[in-house]
Amino acid sequence: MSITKPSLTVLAWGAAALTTLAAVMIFALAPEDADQGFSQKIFYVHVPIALTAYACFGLGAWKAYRLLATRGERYDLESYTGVHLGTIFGVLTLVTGAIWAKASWGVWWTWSSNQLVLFLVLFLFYCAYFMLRFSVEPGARRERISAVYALFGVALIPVSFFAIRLANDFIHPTVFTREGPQMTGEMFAAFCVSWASITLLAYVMYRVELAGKRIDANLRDLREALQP
Amino acid sequence: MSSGEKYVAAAYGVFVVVVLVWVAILATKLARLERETGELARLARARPAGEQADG
Amino acid sequence: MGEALLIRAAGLEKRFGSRSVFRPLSFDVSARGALVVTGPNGSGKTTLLRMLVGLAAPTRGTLDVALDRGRIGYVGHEPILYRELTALENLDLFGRLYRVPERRERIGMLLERFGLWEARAERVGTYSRGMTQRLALCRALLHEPDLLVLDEPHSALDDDGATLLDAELVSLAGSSALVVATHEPARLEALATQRLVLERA
Amino acid sequence: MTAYLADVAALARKDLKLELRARDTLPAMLLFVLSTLVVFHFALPADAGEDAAYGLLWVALVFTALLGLARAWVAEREAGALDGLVLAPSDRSAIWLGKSLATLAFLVAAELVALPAFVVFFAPLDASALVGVVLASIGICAVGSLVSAMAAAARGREVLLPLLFLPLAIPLVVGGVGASISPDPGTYLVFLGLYDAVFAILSWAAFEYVVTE
Repeated sequence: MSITKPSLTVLAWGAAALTTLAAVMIFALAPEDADQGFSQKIFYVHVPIALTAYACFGLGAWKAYRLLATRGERYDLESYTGVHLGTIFGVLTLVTGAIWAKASWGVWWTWSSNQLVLFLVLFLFYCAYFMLRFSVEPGARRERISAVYALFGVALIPVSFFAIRLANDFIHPTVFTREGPQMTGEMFAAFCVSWASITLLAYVMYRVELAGKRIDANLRDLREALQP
Repeated sequence: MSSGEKYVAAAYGVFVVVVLVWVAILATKLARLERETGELARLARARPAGEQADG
Repeated sequence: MGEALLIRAAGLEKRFGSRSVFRPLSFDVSARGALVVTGPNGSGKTTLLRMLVGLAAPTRGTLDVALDRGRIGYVGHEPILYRELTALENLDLFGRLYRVPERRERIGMLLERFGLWEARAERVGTYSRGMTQRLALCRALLHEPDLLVLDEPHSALDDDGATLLDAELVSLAGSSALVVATHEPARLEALATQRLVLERA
Repeated sequence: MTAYLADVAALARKDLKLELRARDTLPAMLLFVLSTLVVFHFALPADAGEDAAYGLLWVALVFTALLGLARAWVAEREAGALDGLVLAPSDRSAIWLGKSLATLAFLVAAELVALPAFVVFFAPLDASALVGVVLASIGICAVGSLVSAMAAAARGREVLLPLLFLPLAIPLVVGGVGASISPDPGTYLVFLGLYDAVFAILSWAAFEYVVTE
């Protein structure tokens, strides 16, 4: 691993510390929301996870671009890991979003919540990324095709967001509207710390998973070299 | 627990569970890697000295 | 030092997943050279040739070919033609893509020379393997390439097809570079300026 | 530039010639879109509103397009013809543009049958709906040609193509349906135009990386 990157242990401890701080602020410091009550606390985990998912998809796309621009072989694993983590956080967003919808509106799913629907579309899109990746022979061709698809994903995010907002104008008159909750100072502070901790956690997971995949690749080379 | 608290617990619970599952998957991968590096180390030691030169 | 170098390869490697196809290769081919590549099946001859024409990228090492794509002719294992199009239609399409001047005359002359004139309006799908191989040679020679890369060109040809090809190679040797992968190196003995023997990695 | 367009024209003409000779894609698309519309008639409850019919028109169009896209690169995969196009000196994006235009021609031909049939079977189509169909068809063929080229390099490509294509087609369906039923179709048509611009340029730039190493 290039030395310029902060060491993994420092990051891991940082993530652990930040997460505990966030938990304390969310449940002890931040006051309960006026109308939603205690269930509003889901906001502090749901929204940061969604933002982290976007960040992971963006990282995956950036690494894919680097692969295409510089033919650097190492970017393929990085792009793959980024998209993989993005998908995990995407699923988490869907699940926590559904729980929040149940808590505040009594329904597990609502088509009028633009963000939820967007993550459903992205989930379908990025599952197809893995289907594509596992059905092409390993090699330069697979790396480039996966990279192109990852780049399309990032273009799809804003386009789908507008499509869904446009769709909501005629599929369902918006029954459940929820503009961003009005946040007091402590709430916003708790949100920021929670966001930072989840982002850092995601980066640590990214670095750990990437290291695992790199060791796998090196082992294959080693085995080939040592095989009689 | 009121229904609100149940849902909050569920949301945070899911988050923690998913992270733990991810850790578990990494752990199994680590175990596999450990076993494989062991095998490779034996293979490397078992090779006759001569052949090691051209590696 | 001989003429300018057309192809320079140093430490060339190609890896599929974890399996590398051949040991690192280094060789040069001059503008009028003729490289004959031999080696058992699976030793990577086809992979090497596909790298030379730009259809495959080396995993490691450097390869530069001082020619742009339009100046290279290639005959591979696959005929690289449309089975549902006729010989004329195939050569017309590739002639346009390669911007061949006086396309019709050039196509007529090549089909005549390779004995395909009578079958010019029939779909390539109806051709025998030998006729398809001859048409593939026409396609590769259509734009008078400066570098001709042939992957076991004699394999599907009958006797007069093979002698036809040998005559063609002799006339080309003077004006352009050749790289030929073959199991019959004897046929190209006179032409060869360099030889490369591949073994399985 | 004219040489580039000449290459694109030659490639598109080749696809039309292949189709006229083999006649295996277009007739299938025409019959498929008609039979899908008939099936939808029975699928819709008697009192279903017109909006549902428009929605189903777009489902029929998308899956008809998928039929055409599944066959898009079959001729190139036979006998390594795609290598011939990749080896040619012309810019590789011309291969994509030629294929997109040919696929668009087949899709429009299928729509020339599907739209009148829809009007007869279900509900009228106004000008904005027709413009929506045209704009969406462009987007479908631009993205579809690229995505089917990706699937062509994979095992199990018939199954893979719809999975790769449908998420990307969702915005087109939204735009198309919106243009048909919304009182203010303008925003939907603008949205479709934006989609076409963004994804056509992206496909145009990315195609080279899908067919080369």
